[in-house]
Amino acid sequence: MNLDVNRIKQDFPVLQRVINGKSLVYLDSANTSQKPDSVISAMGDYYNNSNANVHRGSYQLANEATAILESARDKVAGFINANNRQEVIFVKNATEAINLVSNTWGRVNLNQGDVIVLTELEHHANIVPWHMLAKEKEIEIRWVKVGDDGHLDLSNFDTLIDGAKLLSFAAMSNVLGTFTPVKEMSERAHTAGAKVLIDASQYTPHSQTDVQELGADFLTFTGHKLLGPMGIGVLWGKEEILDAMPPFLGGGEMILNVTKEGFSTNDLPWKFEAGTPMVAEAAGLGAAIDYLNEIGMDKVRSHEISLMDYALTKLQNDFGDSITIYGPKDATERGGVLSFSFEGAHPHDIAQILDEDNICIRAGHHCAKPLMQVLGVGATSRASAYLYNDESDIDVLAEGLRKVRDIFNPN
Amino acid sequence: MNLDVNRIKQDFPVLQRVINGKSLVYLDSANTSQKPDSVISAMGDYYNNSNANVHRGSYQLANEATAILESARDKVAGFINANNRQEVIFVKNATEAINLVSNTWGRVNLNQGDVIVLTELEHHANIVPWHMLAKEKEIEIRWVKVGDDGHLDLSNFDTLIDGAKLLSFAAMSNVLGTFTPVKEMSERAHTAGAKVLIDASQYTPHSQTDVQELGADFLTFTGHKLLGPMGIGVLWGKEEILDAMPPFLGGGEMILNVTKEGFSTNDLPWKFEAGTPMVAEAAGLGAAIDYLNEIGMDKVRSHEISLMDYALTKLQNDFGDSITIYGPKDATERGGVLSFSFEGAHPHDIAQILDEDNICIRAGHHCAKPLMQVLGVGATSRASAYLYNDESDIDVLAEGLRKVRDIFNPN
Amino acid sequence: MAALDDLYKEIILDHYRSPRNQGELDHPAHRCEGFNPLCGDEVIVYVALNDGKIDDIKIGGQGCSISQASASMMTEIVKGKSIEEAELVIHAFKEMMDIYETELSGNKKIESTVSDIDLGDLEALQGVVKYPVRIKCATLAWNTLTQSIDEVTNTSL
Amino acid sequence: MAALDDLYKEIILDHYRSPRNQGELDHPAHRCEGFNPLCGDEVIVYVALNDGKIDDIKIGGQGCSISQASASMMTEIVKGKSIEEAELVIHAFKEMMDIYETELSGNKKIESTVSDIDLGDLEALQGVVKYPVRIKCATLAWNTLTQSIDEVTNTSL
Ligand SMILES: Cc1ncc(COP(=O)(O)O)c(C=O)c1O
Ligand SMILES: Cc1ncc(COP(=O)(O)O)c(C=O)c1O
Repeated sequence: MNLDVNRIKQDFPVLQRVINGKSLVYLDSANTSQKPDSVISAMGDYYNNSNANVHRGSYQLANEATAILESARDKVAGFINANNRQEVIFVKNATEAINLVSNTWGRVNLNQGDVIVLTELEHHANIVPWHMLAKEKEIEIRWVKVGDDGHLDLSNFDTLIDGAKLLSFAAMSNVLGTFTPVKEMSERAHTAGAKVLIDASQYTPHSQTDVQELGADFLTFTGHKLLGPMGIGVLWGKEEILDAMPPFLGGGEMILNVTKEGFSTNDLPWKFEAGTPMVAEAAGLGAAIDYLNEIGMDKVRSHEISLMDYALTKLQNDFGDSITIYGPKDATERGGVLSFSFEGAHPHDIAQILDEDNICIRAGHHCAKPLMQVLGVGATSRASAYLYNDESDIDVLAEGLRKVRDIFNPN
Repeated sequence: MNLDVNRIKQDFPVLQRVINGKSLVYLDSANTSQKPDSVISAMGDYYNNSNANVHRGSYQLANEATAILESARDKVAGFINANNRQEVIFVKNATEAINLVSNTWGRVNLNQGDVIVLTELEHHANIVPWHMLAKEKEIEIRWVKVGDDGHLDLSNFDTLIDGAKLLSFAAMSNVLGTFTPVKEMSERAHTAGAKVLIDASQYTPHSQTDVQELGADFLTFTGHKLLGPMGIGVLWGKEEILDAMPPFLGGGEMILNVTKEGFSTNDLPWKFEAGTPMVAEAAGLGAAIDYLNEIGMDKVRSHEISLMDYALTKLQNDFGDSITIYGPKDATERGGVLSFSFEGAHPHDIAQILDEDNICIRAGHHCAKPLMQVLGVGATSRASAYLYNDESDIDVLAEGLRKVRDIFNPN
Repeated sequence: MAALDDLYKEIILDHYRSPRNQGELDHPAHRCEGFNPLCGDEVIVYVALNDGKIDDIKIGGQGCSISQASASMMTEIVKGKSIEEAELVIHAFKEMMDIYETELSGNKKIESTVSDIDLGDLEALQGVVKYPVRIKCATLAWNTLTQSIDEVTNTSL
Repeated sequence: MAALDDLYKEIILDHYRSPRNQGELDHPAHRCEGFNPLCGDEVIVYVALNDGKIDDIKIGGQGCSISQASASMMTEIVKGKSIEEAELVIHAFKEMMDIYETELSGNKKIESTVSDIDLGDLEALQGVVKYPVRIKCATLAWNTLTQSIDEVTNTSL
């Protein structure tokens, strides 16, 4: 039932890396995940054997490249249980996916005085595009608050969502680890007549994702946090909504006809994929999904729960009041992300000292400055785990934190 | 002085591929180029050793990843002779680069009744974004005509450019191969008070590119035609113009500060690079530039001239009036792109028959439908060569065309 | 060249060189355009419907041998047929083609109820199935005819 | 831990734990904010200028030990200095730091004309140079002070 983490670690070349005699303890997967061999070679294989431009050629390489791209789309559609493959749009990252929606659906459907609802735990990728639109269109942004327990405070949600055109929020916080009540919020938003965008950038790597079950209108995520390559992200949207949207970027692939007078758009999904797509990255993302499916997302999730359980207990036991861990205290309510403050030491210093032992964590605002303000800090330290981490990694982390204490609080 | 093409071919793994007992004759580089080993392994090495998110971490992997990304930027800046590295923006492809300009500079600077000038030989990537803007802003698009000789007809250029705000055009046609008089047109446009965008997607792979010499305000190109990976493109712009532009996509990396009330933008180049960038692709593009620099762009160009010279002569000799070759007849006036019609056989059929012998050419409108209308055809066949092609490839192509004739004109 | 011979059968080349029912029909015949964005093929289907019957049909546009021959053969087989009969033929032809299109475009495969329809000359196009990208060429005119019929029957309702 | 000891010298930790000149200055003192978008460090520099002299200076905001200690030491060394003297110090400090910043950000290296200035306690920050990403921490307050001086001298012109 449990993951064989030792075997899994072998699949990840970078985890074999030794720096200054110390092996790598990678605890920054919420930032970007490492890639298994199968993902790296899927990309290499593509360039070594089948590289060609897609949808355009009538020779074998071009057909192979097209099949590689489109079969990756099928894998993504299956992975998130999309109704059909046309609903899966490849973009360069989750950030582009959200900007695509704000620039097309948003520009057409939101007008002066309209309301959209975000939450205080959003990543900048799900804030800044709406700020830009808000400024252009003079729309109002309302914010769902984050409570002291690290959960969204839904007590006034019906008031917030009342009259709103869109609810856009993260299914899992990249700082607190909190899983938000996606299904409930989607339903209540729909009842109020709002559309729903789910930023699943942190969610897809950690949990079985079912767009139909979650009840969203749009869902976005990014390949590089999901064992896949950088340079590829996904926008999923309901077919009838995508169909009604104007195009985003204009150029090759997304057209049916172009004259000097105008153009007409291609069918979904290509309507939103202007220019030469990232075929190698799609191959890599497809291989990442294969890898995760092979293991099973349920196992990834249960491994994570037990690992987070261990980490929460261990760090509290070892450091007591010196450590403040943010977010829900129950491992079942959170993904593999653990943000904390450590008395007397700034996150940047902590990360630097840990780096001396080849322990990789992230220090900073995690692209969630509004949330930092809520937490009343400028930055936090964040250790984030994935299927290739085990309890020994947490032990090394605790070891490293003792060194931090020795430097900053040596009494 | 000449290129050692046999040795170069060895550097490209895909060129070793044999299908149905026949080796690959790749003549579709204007569509996408093949990648040398060094490019493919630069990407693999990145994932095997240094993968991490950039600009965010304080551990060694993150520093390495940042250095890889930023040193690729330095290489690009050097390759196009940019004044400084801040002027080099990484995007996903040339299409995004042009859309970035139309969405930011265009939206701010173009208003109802304003005029922009394009040419009839543009790729859809340099047409559709302007159609979209023209519709939104009610601006006028004027077209520089293409003459019978495959060159731009500049006889009425001063009238066209008079009062225009922007001239946007390709430095080399992806259909005709024509090099356009970039420097002259830029100067005349500047004199008329227009800004100049150069779509150098086809130009950078074939010719030494010097943004200062060319005199543009913006220049765009795409990695995958330049021996680099898919999923990365470049927008270069003059610093003071980029500085004055509003941001394009909103999210991480491109901000200095975000609050619930608004945001402020980061410095160049990051202001225009929202979200996690494509680090592996940047590594690959950097390696591609190294490879080309090692060989020397002047040699690439002179090899191409002699190869095109050979091809033009050979095809005319072998097929006489049955073949119509588009574009300038003088190899020094064109890049390695050869579009043609072949009597009685449709391009798609030609490509299919050539594929049987593992010869890869492209058939279609080449994302240049307005140009197809000018040429009076629905599609052309296009063979395009690069530094790994030699005369034997042209001979095999001619051989293949004889088979086409046997099927379609067997008398 | 065995596969190529299978693709470029003499009858296909004949229809390509001498397309049947080429040209235009005047109003009130229905006009419908189809594009293949991949290769630039373009077809214009004109249909004159009368009492639910395809009285006349003409084809304009340009394209490769497969798309032109397929369009030409299509006009021959549907001309004079009732809409219902024509739809059965369309259905049967797509079934012959759809095997691969399913894979590439994810469309649900049409249910197989029409396998007994005689496609005549059109059987020559079976060789196309081995060339997945060409299926779009072979079906372009057919999809445009379908769209045309849809448009006419919807407006006349 | 040798490199770490070099980074976290006692004097740096001392300035971090007990920052000098912390707080705010009221109008008409000049207020200027600086951000390090990487790690979220934030510094607010208040300067009271009089007759071209830095009469008083205070620091607000929050950040890591390096940015806080650097800001604290900066206030000590520039307080009471003329703008010209302060600029020389800024120059000298950046020169000590800039070796790596050049590589990462492509800025032209400042010309070396100030190497004879005594930086005192600030020399303790030399260890930062081995940690390229931390250079931005060390220079944050300094860049903000530069900006502040620019803003004041430009508006008073
Ligand atoms: C002249 C020209 N411009 C723009 C492009 C678009 O490049 P990409 O598809 O990589 O965005 C191409 C190639 O397809 C081209 O040939
Ligand atoms: C919750 C959340 N949303 C969006 C993003 C943006 O992803 P990307 O940078 O790949 O666009 C991230 C990761 O950085 C994230 O954690």
